[in-house]
Amino acid sequence: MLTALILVPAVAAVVVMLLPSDRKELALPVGFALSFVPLAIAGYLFFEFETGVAGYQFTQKAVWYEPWGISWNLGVDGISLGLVALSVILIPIALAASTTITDRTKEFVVFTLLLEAGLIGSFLALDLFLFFVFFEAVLVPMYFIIGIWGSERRIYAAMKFFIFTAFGSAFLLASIVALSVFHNRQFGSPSFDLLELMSLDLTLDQSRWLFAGFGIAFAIKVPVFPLHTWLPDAHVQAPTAGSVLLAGVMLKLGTYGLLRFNLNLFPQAAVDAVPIIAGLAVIGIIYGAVVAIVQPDLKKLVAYSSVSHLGFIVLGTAALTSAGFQGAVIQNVNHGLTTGALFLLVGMIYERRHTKKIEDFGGLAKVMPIFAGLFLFTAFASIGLPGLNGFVGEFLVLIGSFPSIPVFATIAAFGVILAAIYLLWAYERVFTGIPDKPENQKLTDLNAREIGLMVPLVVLMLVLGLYPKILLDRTAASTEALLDRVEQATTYEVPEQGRLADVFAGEGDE
Amino acid sequence: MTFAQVLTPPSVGWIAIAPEIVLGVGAALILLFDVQYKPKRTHLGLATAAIVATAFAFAIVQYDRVQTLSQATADQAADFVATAFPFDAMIVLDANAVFGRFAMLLVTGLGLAAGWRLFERLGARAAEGLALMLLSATGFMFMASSTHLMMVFLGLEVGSIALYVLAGITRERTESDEAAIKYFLLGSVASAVFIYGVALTYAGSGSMNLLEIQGVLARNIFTRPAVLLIGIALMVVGMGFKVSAAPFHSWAPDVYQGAPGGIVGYMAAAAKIGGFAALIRILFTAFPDFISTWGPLVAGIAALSMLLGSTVALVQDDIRRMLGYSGVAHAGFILTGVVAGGAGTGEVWFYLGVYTVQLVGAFGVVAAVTGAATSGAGIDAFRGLSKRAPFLAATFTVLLLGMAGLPLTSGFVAKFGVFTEAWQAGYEWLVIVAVLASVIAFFFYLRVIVAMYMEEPVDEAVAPPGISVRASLALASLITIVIGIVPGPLLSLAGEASPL
Amino acid sequence: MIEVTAGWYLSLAAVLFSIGLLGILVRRNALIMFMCVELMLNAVNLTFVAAGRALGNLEGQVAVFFVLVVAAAEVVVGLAIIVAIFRRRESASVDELATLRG
Amino acid sequence: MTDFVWLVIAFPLAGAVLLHFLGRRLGEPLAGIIGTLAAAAAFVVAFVAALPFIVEEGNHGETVMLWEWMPAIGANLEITWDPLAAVMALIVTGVGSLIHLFSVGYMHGDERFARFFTYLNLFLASMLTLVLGGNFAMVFLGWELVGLCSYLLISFWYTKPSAAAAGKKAFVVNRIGDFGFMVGLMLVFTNFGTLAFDGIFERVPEILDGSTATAIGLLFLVGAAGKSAQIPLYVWLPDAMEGPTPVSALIHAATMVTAGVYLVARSATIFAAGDAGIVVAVVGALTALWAASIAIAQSDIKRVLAYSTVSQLGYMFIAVGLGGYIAGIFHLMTHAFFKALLFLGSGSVIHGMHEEQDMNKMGGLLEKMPVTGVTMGIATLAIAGIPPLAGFWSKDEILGVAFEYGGVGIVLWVIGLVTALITAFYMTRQWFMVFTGEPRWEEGVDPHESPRSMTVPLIVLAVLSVGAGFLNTPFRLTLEHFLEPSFELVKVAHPPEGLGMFALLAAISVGAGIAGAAMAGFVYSRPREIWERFQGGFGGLWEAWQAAYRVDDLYGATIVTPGRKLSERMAFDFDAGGIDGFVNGVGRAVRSAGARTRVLQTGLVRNYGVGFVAGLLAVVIWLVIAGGGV
Repeated sequence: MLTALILVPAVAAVVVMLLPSDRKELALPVGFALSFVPLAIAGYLFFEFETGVAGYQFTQKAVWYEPWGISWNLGVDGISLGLVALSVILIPIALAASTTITDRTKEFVVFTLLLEAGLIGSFLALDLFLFFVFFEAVLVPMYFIIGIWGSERRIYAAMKFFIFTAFGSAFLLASIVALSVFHNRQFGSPSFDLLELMSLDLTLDQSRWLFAGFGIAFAIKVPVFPLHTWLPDAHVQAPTAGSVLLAGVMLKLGTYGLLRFNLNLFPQAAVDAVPIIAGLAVIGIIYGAVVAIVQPDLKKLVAYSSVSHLGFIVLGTAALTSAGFQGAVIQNVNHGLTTGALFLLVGMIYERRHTKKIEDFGGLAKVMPIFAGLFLFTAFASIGLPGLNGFVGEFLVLIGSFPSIPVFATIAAFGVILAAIYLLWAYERVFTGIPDKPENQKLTDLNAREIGLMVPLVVLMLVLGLYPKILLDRTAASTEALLDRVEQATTYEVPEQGRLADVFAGEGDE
Repeated sequence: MTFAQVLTPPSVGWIAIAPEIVLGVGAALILLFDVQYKPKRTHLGLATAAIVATAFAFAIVQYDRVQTLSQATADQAADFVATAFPFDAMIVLDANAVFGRFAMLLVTGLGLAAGWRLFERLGARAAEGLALMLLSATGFMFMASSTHLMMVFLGLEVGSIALYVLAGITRERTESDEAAIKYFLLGSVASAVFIYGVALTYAGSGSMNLLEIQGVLARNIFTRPAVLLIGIALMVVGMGFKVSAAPFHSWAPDVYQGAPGGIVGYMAAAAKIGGFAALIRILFTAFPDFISTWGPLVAGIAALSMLLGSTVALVQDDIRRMLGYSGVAHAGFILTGVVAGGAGTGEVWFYLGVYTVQLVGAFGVVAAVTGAATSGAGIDAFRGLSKRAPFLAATFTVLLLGMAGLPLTSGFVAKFGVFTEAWQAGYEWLVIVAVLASVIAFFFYLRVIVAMYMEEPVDEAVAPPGISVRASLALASLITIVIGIVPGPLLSLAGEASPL
Repeated sequence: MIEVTAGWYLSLAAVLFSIGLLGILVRRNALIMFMCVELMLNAVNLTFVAAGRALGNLEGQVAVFFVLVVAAAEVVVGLAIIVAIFRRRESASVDELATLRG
Repeated sequence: MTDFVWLVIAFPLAGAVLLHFLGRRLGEPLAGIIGTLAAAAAFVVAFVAALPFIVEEGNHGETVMLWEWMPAIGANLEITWDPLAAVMALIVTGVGSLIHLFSVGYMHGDERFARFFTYLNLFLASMLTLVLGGNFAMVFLGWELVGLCSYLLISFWYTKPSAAAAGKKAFVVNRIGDFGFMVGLMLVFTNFGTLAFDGIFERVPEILDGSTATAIGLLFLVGAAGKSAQIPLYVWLPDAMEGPTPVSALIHAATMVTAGVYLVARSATIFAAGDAGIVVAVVGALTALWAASIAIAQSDIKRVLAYSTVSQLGYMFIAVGLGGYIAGIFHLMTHAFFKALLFLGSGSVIHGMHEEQDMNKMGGLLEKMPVTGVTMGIATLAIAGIPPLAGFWSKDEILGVAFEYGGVGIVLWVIGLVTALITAFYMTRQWFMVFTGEPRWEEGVDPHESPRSMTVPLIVLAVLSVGAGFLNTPFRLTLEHFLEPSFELVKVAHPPEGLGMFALLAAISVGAGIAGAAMAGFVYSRPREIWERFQGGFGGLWEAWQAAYRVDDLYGATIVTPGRKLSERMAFDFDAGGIDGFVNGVGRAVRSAGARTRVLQTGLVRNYGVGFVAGLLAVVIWLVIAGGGV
């Protein structure tokens, strides 16, 4: 099942590649149609997923190369489930949003589908070698997407994106190598199996170094301040679909990695590093927001807002409490939806006006009321308005991190003010007032296709905002297990209110 | 001992050098045939391919023999020694040697196909070129299959001298003969250094047979092994030159750039295979007990090669020079596996195998784009290649990504293997250097991809590559991807290839 | 009376080798440089002979023949290349060969 | 029993959804009618659901679970239906329905007529979520949603840049308050492990120590100050007058801005456990006086009311801060009536005067708009605290509570009195400026009375402004008994016992009110020159009031401008130059290292030889030394 989830997009990519080259116009519809297969599979997974089970489900394991101890080892748990779902949802949307790509359409669809396979693979891999393979492999399609279909400085941005991220992966690679060597020394055979590696007996120094190695890779991917500067460039230059997938899913590899690997593998080091991680997360939250306020380019603004929002996820991870973890996990999904939607919207206006500069707009609400409404809705979801999805994650993170790291949580809460400032100020400048520029007066509102793109996102934002249980139920057991792992392997004691066991025990009114 | 006995060679031995014989005799036949009948060049090419294929078939037979030998029981010990060490133990028939032949023959076949256009251009000299190619392959294969230092030297010289000539075979081009003379002068100095190292080793240990040296060293404790150490140092330097490890790399970029485009891939790959085959056999078989001495040395060379190769490749505007420097870096990566000693043989061979295939393929693309008989290949010629020649651009991309070591290519598995071995051997710092160097390396590989896919095309049309070129490039790319996804079989095969 | 042991020969060989190596570095005529290589090879031969004699085994002596043959082969190829260069440029100075660089 | 209470929220929500998708098609006035009906339906449901509290003494109400939201932190969508919630719900839906009705007339002809009702209905739903929420998270949900609606409605006429800016300002300033609220919630969660009321209020004594309770209280105060426009966060409310007048009436007078008061009352147990209450009261008192003084000199009809609202909210804060929760809620209720009336009245005036808001250009409107004039007059008397109108009873109760508190309370009582005097002054001033004297209308303006749909709500509200006070007189404490179950856990502060004391205090405050009103009446019933002479008598003070003490400029100079500067510095210097510069610098450094090393490759064989030999020597020496060769 999980194997199929990875292979189907890959096969779909091959199918699209094999389409006759004189029928260029077929690529996009075919790719779009095929991208529903993984969506269906993931949907099945999502609803078949057993809540309340902490371990990995739907696991599949096939030996890849025995002497190295590598295997095709897949599984999904509450932490990765949402991300898989997010990926399969955003891919069709990203494809459908790319009708304006007329140059080398086929390649574009192929790369997008390959990207999907890679992303899903990263989230499902339980073997570190396999994880790294996917983790690094996704760079290539994204590199091409930015580099070929981006705007003016696309090459610079693509290069920076690739090299910067690869720089982080280098440390990840070295650390993975080290882990397998340690396993070899302790148990006589190398292994990359996450579960087996968790039983390694590492000295504190070792685990700190390895934590740092993993940490840098993921921190760059997230990105955590001060390793974030590739992100604005990449986003600004990337085509709409690229931005959507980059912000929506790809950045989550970093936050996911922190949760999945850093905490599981090096719990003591993680506990010791909490002030550093939380500190950087909080700096990111505030810094990203402050910098976002004055950005003259809409996409850049959204990009910096990502830096800020992802800080919350990292903070939730560093909180080492149930609510914090849950918040982090669900915020992963939420941020993907809202920021993905924002990038889609910016893309729609860019296609009409060929500019993303805030100052070029003004009074758009008058000429494009539907667009304005959707933008405002999404902006509020991003600001963290309760009732919409953004709130649930951020609130859980804040509430969850207060018991363990109150100072950081308090400063982070400040970020919610700034979020309102930068998004609403941008909204004010773009949409309100009278449309006095002649180019803006002729703009047409969204067409049915564009509205159709937004509808699923809007619906999900509402559903996850009001009924996050659908996700929370599935994550709870896994986050609890993670917390158990951290608590048992370290000197760390979860603060009294950091657990939610009793809340779940009292749950009976279903 | 009667005269007859002396004349009768040990009957078991021939199979151990059958591929070399096939290639050597084949080379001679091609020359003779050409003189006598002036056949079509296509026929010559097919004949050469057939020779290589025959040699490959013998190598497979050898592999089978080695398999049987490895299961030999104690009472077959005498038989085993006779079979495994024919020719008075000058030659060894082991998995290491066989794997070296596989790699060498594969590279020769690919190189022949990918550079075919060069042989067409050479006109009357095509047969010479082909014969030289076969001869150099013979020499380098001997380097892999001998346990005697003198034999190694002979192999080295047979291979190298043939390469000197090949580098200058398009003598009407000034770059070509400049490359040849540089290669020749520096190469012969390196050979002299190597053989001096052999002499000193002989002086220090009393033998030139690697197994005997190992035995001597194991039985005796040297209080002042200076002569022996200098000998080892000189041999390492000599081989370091062949594999273009820094600081003995300076010939490589110049020769890669100046030599005829059609053959340079083969030249680079063959020298690497020969050099590494001999290096690991010398170090692992004769001096495993000195690993704590030569290990750090090799590590130092590796680190220097990786850093220097990557950084200087960064600023190259000529693809062939860039590949030259990247070759320096790759020498460093492979040496990263060498520091692990015998345990790392499999990973080193794996790396060598996949890298040389990529190398030949990459140079094949370069030759297809900028011409097989030319020197140099400015990056401008690659602008917008994806639109002008999508197939070439796609294969080049795969090969470059493979060299860069991106996952799902063989290059990644190879890097992963040597890194693991180095870490296992305690060279953590070297692994860190290596991963950082590979990040730098990403940059210049990607730069080519940028030119091909993201920049506006230049007007020059690219002549559609011939069938042999396309086949070889497709094969090289396919190998890169398939091995990247299913590395197991090749890894196991390489894993068996530790020297006896 | 100083006894001339193998060490002396080895040292002489080392000196010869070094002279050859130095020659490579300081001479610019390709032909002379090539002769320096020959000198180095002869130093090697001396080492082999001396070592073989000291060790009392024939291998060293035999090795010399191989080295000589190889040297001869190198001469053939080397001279051919040098002649080709000379024909084109009317000079055998390697300092004029620097189109390939960087 | 009251399971159906979710309908209170559901009706307006359904209305909002319906109008959102079909509003344009329904058109005017159908969309408005549907919106009004949704509000009225909610009122009816609320009323029915509140009946048990009236019938049964001491009914605590119950918590109705809707569905799970964030169970990890005890935050589900659940309704706490108790007397306090019921009172709030009734006020919100009652006043809300009237204002909906009023809007049908007021928004006549607006091209986004239906959209307006969508937002109004959404607001009602949100506000009801706030007051009915059974846990702090749900309160916060409503809290933010009303902020959203406020934003949407203030900038309803978004093509006016000032309206758009005002909406944003309101939201952002509110967010500052929310920050405090949120941190307070974190502290609550850290101590209680849940945000559900059921798990908090009863356990306050056993869990919270005094200082934590104070801290939570103060943080809640920050939130409340934001929402209820108290010092120092009140600056958004006057600007919020950019919105349509019914919005000002509903959101910025009657309901949303009282959320802070509601929050303090709801969290009474927490405030009772610490010392934050007195801070609340002091902030309230200062705000009351401060805003009242600004209101004196305003000439915009709505701004007067805006500052008046700020001031009256300060009153409520005094009450709830000192523990007079019932007094606070009582004033909240009466204020909702008369302030809504005042706003609607002013809306009616503005409507009749063709969108004119400057009182200097009004005058003599009583004849033209008798209903508006009379009803506004009633409201003015009510807010001035003239017995037996509603304002008298509730304001007096608050002053009584302050007086009874003693100590600081006496100071607050004095401030309250002064404020009462000022309030009477500026409200009377307003009435006279608008409705009496010579017409000072601009040319072409032809004032007319508003249509029936607008005057009916005015009349209803006028009746309520007169009668609502009797709900809780010292003679008959109906409201108090009704609310008591909600405040069982705390000791509610009361005015001094005994009718004598009541009469004394009442006399003083009524005296103050009459004095203020009389003074204003004396000046402003006369021609304009007299006013100006009177105003000139205050000198610079009057100008300071007129300019609202220039607080906006102060904030601009100390926070907004430096903040923007900082942001620019960070974005363009530090981020683009510093961090990214460093990143690119690393790239350049590697490149230049390559370029430098490249020079070594001279192309000269002999140089290569040197490199080779150097390497050779290095290798030999290293190996010999490392191997112990010498």
